[in-house]
Amino acid sequence: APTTRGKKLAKNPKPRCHRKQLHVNFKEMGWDDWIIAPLEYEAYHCDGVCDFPIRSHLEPTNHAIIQTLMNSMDPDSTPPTCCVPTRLSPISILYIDSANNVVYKQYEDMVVESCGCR
Amino acid sequence: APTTRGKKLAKNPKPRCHRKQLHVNFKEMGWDDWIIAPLEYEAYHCDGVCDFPIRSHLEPTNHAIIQTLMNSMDPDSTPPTCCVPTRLSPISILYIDSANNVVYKQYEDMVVESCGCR
Amino acid sequence: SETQECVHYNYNPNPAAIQENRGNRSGIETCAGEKDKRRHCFATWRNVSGTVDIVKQGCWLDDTNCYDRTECVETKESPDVFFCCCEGNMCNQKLFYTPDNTQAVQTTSNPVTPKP
Repeated sequence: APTTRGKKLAKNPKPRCHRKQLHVNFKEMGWDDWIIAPLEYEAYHCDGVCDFPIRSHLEPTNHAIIQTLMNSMDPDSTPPTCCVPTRLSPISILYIDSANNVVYKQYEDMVVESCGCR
Repeated sequence: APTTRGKKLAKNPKPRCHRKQLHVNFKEMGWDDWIIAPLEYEAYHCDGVCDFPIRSHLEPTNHAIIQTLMNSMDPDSTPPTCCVPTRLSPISILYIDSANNVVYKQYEDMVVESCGCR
Repeated sequence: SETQECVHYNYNPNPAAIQENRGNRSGIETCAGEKDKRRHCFATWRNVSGTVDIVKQGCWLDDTNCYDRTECVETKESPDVFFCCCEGNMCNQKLFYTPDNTQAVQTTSNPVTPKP
């Protein structure tokens, strides 16, 4: 594989931290016995590497910047930071409670809006 | 290795998400040309697995609970959530700016106070 | 079409609530939500021996299951609790029940209008 100053270029480098689809199906999870709606929704999730230097749109904390720098200097001593949700949004859910009442609720932090390195 | 109902018990299972030490040395990083103090500090970092079910002290979001459940049902379709800092604190830094002034500043999010699965 | 307002109805049979004038409440709800998100209206009802009992109506957060539905239609085959969602101001005023297996041509699904 081609090298740049002795550092082998990975043949297909893992993509950088980004948002990916994650379709949640409450019926398949067996939750349709209490959830009326929705029975499925798009939740997304975060995946990909947090390599040095972390791009600004990944909104690294100061700690993440330092940890990433230390990982790049000595990968064995310090693990890389991790690609996780940095902004989430709620969804509406209608469900039946234990007293058989129909309840409407907004569940917070159910959909990933953006990912970052932390 | 001993098994529990067909599921092989890992010989030394990776520890669950927790806070670990991470000693930062600004001198080794070559930052002592602008940082006066401190030249080193304890930043900690987060490491370990986020397996199902996520313990409450790891403060999972609703999204993290669902992603972890889906990962436990089908590891190939959904990655696990990641152990990252959930609470950080600042440190004081004295440094010399480009105009050679001595500047005092509190840098936010420099020390990991707690870790969680996100 | 954008949804800013929905019919709001909340069936609350609790005697104490009725006493404190918090029984069934109906009106118009202005839908809140993040700016780059779509908003919808919803309704849910039960069919009690042929009589339709509306349970709740109101605003519903961004949900792909509700996209581009100008009418509020329940398509599931005799669910315990009926549910529909739609897009457009007050689109949850008229409710329809059109189980999937009925011919699409059945356009005469009777609107289910809430009891006064």
